[in-house]
Amino acid sequence: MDLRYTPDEIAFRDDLRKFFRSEIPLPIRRKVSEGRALAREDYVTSQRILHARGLATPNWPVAWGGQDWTPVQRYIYVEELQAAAVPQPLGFNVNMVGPVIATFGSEAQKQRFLPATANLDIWWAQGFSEPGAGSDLASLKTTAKRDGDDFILNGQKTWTTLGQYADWIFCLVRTDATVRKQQGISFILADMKTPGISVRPIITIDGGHEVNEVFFDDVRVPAENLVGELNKGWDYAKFLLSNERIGIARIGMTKERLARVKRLAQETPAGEGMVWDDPDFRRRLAWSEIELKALEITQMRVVAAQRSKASDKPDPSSSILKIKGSEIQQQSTQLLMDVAGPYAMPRPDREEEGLNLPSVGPDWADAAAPLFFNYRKVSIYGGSNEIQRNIIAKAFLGL
Amino acid sequence: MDLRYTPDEIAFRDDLRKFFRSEIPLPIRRKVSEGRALAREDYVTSQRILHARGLATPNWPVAWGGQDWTPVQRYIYVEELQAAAVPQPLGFNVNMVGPVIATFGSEAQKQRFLPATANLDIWWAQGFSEPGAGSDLASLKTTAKRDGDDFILNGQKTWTTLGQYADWIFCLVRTDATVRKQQGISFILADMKTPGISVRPIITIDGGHEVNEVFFDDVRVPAENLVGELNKGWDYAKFLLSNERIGIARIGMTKERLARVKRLAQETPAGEGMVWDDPDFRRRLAWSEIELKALEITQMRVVAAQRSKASDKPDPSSSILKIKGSEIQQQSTQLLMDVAGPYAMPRPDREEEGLNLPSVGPDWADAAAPLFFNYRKVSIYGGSNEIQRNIIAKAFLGL
Amino acid sequence: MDFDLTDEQRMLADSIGRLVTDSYGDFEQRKAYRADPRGWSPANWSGYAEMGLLGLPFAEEDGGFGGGPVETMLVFEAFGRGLVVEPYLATVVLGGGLLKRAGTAAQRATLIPEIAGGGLTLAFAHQERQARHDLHDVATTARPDGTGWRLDGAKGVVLHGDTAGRLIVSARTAGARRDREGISLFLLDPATHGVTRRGYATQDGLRAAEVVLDGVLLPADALLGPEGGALPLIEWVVDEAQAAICAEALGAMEVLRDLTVDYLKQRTQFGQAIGNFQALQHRAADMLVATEQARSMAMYAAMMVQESDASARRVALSAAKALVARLADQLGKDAVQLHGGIAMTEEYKAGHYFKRLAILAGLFGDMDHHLRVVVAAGGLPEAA
Amino acid sequence: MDFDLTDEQRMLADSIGRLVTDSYGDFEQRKAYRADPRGWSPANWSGYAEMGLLGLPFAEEDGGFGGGPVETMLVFEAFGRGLVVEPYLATVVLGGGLLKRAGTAAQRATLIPEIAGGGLTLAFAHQERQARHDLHDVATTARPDGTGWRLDGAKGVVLHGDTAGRLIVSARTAGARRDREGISLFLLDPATHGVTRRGYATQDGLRAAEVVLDGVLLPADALLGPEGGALPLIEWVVDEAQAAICAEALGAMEVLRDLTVDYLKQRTQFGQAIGNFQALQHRAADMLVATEQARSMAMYAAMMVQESDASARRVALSAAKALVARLADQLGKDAVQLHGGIAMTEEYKAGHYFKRLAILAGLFGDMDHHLRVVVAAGGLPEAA
Repeated sequence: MDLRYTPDEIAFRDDLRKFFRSEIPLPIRRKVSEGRALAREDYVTSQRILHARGLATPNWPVAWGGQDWTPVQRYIYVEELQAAAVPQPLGFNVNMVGPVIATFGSEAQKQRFLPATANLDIWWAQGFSEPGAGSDLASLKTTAKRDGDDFILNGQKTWTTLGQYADWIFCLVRTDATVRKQQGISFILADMKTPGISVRPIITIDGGHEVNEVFFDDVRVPAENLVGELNKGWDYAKFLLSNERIGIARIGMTKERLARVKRLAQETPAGEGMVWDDPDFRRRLAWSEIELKALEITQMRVVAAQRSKASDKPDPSSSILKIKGSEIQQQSTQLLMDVAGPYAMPRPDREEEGLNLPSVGPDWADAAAPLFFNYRKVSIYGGSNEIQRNIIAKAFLGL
Repeated sequence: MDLRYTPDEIAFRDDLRKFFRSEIPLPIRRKVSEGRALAREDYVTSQRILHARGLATPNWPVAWGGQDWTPVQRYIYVEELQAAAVPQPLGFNVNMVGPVIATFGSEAQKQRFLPATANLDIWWAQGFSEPGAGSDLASLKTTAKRDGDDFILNGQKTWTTLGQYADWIFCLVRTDATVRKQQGISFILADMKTPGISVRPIITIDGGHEVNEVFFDDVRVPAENLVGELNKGWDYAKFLLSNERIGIARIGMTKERLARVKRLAQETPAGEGMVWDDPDFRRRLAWSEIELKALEITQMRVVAAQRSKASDKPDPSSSILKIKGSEIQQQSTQLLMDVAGPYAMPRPDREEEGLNLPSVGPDWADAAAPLFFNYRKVSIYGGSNEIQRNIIAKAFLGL
Repeated sequence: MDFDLTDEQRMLADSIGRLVTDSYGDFEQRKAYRADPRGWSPANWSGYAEMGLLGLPFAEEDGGFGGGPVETMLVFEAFGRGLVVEPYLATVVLGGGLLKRAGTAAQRATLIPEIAGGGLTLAFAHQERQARHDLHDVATTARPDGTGWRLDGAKGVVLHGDTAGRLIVSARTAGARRDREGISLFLLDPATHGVTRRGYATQDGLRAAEVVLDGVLLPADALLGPEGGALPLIEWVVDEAQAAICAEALGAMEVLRDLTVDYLKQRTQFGQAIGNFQALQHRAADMLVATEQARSMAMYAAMMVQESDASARRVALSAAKALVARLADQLGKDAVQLHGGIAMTEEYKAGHYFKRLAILAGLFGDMDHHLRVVVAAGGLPEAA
Repeated sequence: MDFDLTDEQRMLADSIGRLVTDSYGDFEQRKAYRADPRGWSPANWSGYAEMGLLGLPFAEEDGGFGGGPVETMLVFEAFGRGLVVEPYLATVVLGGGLLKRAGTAAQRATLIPEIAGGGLTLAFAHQERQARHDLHDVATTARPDGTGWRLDGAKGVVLHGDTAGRLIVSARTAGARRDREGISLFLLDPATHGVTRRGYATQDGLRAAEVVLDGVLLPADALLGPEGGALPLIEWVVDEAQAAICAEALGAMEVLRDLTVDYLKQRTQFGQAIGNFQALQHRAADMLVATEQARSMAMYAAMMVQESDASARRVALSAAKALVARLADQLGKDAVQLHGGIAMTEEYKAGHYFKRLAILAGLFGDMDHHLRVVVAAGGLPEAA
């Protein structure tokens, strides 16, 4: 038992660390670090630089651009990516639809979609959630009816993250309403330019446009866009959602944020000294660091268990990583807002004011409250923390 | 709206304060303050002193020794009693069986029992809880079968507080098993000396003997000991349990304890200075004080609402007082244990060691951990805090 | 001991409640008010004037209605329920509180009727960037200049400072930056040469401004109150603002609790109302406990703000603020969590209550700050 | 990066697990061990010796087995599961840890085989009443006396000090009460004239003693380790004890969690198993999360206690202890609450786990103390 990396792992880490920090443009990484929204081009630029080095889709099959890494290497990759504030390669592409197509898609689908997906030539959106379904995903109502060589889609998806940038969308749709709800679902791909698809932005409480509603109104999709077998979509969705346990807790990102919070606290005046001199603030920061350290080791144990192939039986680790990871992420945004203090309040409308004005407070402070507001989502999405506790209680404690 | 007492209320308070502190023996009050178990004689002595001044049963009908006080006066009485660390008059006598007999009992029962109950000539135990019933009190199984002029009782009661001292016990028993569980229950009195009643102590984790199991094995009780009507016992129990909202949160007692914790922290060395110099300790103590202040005002609002007779509709205040009151009581025992520090550990067996040895640590410290352990009960008994949250959610929020 | 409202107070509460329901009952109305260049509604402001709210805490001889902290509590609880955006705290509580206590008879006679009539709003420009929550930390200077004063410095996050008709500015006429002595107040017209204001929206949908004072020349009679001795007054008025904030947070918490409970009843998942799930029921129950504790603390704040012993008053108000901030923070977060995604949207009300509560919790000092005040004092003041 | 046990470690864990199950599987056994005048079981102690546990951390050349912190972690997790009452922490971790590092070859050659064989137990008499959690706060004095030493002072809550065959006592040979320099260690036989011990049970069912040293005369070779320079060694050994405590708490937490989950399945109320109630399910889920976090911190403690940078080591161990204390405290309280009354009884196991956790949480410094260490250091040490 040893916390330390092997010399090979250290070399691997140092290579990545250097690459991320030297090759991904600093303005993009600064936005990530400050928790500001990225432009479409920021994602594309970053992912293409990664992809050119084989670093965009390491978890894919080697034949399609993946890397034959050990679990520890994958772990190091995610941690270093986050610690360097590099935008994660678009999850919808590399962790979701890519692996599904690579595993269950036809050869034609692989040829057509995988290279473009890896390079972010195609931007994918995820069409899973629906209004009224929420945590009960399988109760979805969007239908796909076979009509000759096509399916005709009708319904509505929601919480479609970055759907405003999407070229294509992968959807769960109901293709058989007569069977148990999980058994009548298929996994289908649609070009966002298809007539009948419309996107309506959802503005969130932080003022950002990150999610959307997507409406399907008699949308005609070729039957060849069905992935895998008809009515097997729920299995593919489960495959996809269980695909990437590492990174769910965003430990590298939170570490980076806590280090930044510490730095800003040391620079932000408060009365006689700096915010950092406030023992209550430091106590809360210390708790976050300590809890994060415990979670990091919990995550490393999951990684180690994957390596030792003892991981076939279900274990509660995803739920634990999700619950604690989201809690600590939220604490980190709270701490940042506390450092900003009164200057967490201004929310200047740059459009109205004129974009050339300097920031009202410290140049990072206006992003603090929006980030805090925005991060309430992390304990809601991807299976709320209440759902995670249900899973632990039922699946692992047998209650 | 005014936090202050009227001059009359101040005079009333000062009278009580002086009486409690001058008339109730200091050794008894010190035991209460330190959270140590009282001997039977301590309760009897204290209650008889109170009763001689009409202060043991103020909430009884005036004809039977009660006081015609305003709700504010009753509130002051309870607060001052607790603040002076006077043992509460035995609740089973004065808040439970006494008011039930006074309200629902026969004239003969009143004559026979009320004066002796007020003066603690009869010590009552409560026979409600049963093993297996817990928070679902109405599922009780002890039976009383009519046999000529008697009832024959069979079954078991548990958590019978101070039952080892009891002369009589008032019981809820099942007299009709064919109807809905609440409708077949009767309220009956039994002399503890009746053949077939046996008492087994339950030693609790603090090492104390506070509760008991009471077994009924063909216990023959005269039918005249039935209180009120047959099968109406559940109504009397509800009357009894709702009888005394004031005091449920034990605010006066917790105030007294927090003041004591503060004093001890100022006297207990810790490194360079005293425990009191530790800002983390003081922060936790301050939170308890602040939460207690809020709860005190919540309780005063309940008192005020009683006075203004606007209290006929059910309100969630008992549940709120129970939840927050128990939480703050538990915090206060935690703080006391923290002051004791390493000297919370010793638990000398005085019997084995010889009773004349001085205490191992500071003379109050050996009581700190037992009190902390013992007080886990306050969020369990009298309807656990989970039950209280159910009540709030269902009865008041309509969930 | 008396926790009843007088009949007049009850009528006042009813009237304000109706007024706020009329003007803020439909959440779209609030969006429209915010879209006004001022960031608030002049029509609502006139309504407040007509009801007498704008003159409420001023003495009758000055043209007010002689209301006290209980009346202010009732106003703010209602304002919290509506998430009212008008500059009442800035104008009536902060600006008005300073003016009524420090103003000369002439100043009061000129300005209070104007405020009460709705024609004049105020803002209190005190906060400085380095000071954070320390009210005595003032670097802005006021130096004698001829027969008058010359002010230099910068003030930040001045609530409703962008639209105020007059600013009350704190500046140091003596002493060093963190001295308790030497702070004075000045009443000035923001159109005065050398005053620059930059207004902006705040995260909770209200407005504030940065104010720069660059060689601002003021006449001698711009001084408001005693030269160099303004701090106790500032502390008192900020305590009154804290009491108001506690009441406003209470109102917002109650609405957010009720929104959440309603949502739990209506929203179905896994074939049933999610309000059937016990874990959610218990958190809703905790929201009720929290609002009752917050109500008690808002009442405590209203009663203790009248306490004559300033240090006892300050500790009590800090205790109230610390607990209300903690309760508001937890309730706001729980409300969003129990709603799920819908509360994350700008369209729906709940998120706005959450944001307002988050900002109120930190206004004039966050929970940590106020708890430290209580700790430093060794605990709560003893009851009288 | 490696989180696997070696085959030897796995075998060790299995053997200890079996041993503890055999000797502590029936809770009545523990009561019997406690009833022994020693407060623990000599038979169990022999069993530990036979399995090699008593020589585990000592070097092979000294007669031990060369085990490290991971082996100690495995022992203590098992001991935590059984609520073992024998003086292993006092003898092997504390006493043994000091002896193996500070002992002369002669001291080691005499004593370690005796310890490993089960014939000798030790206790570390260090804590003083005024010191609370500060390891450098030592008032007991050791003054040169002829060719030897004279010790005066009082030591408190000496774990298993009542039955120890030898005491290791800290005393000041130079400096003032709170100096870091000037602390020395002495090895002594408790039968020495001037040593008074008063043994007693502790709240968690183990034993400790007050030790008074009144003009205790010791030969020169009673000095253990460098004169005046013992503090770094004491800190190191106490850190090792903290790592052991973290593992013991983990074991106790896991059993208490499982007891609680079983109880939720068996206990019926309102016509169903109470484990069907979602609010209770969620708290049980939180207990699982807590034990996993505690396991991670116990491993962190075991790995960081080997860290060569003493200040990084101390901060890491304080971090581990602070979190484990917090988790143990919450889990213990929740377990009692979810059980209800039954967990309040002396007869049933759960309450004893709760009490042991409460005591472990405060041993060698409580949560506040250790968090302050982390805060003072500015946070956790960076990973290598």
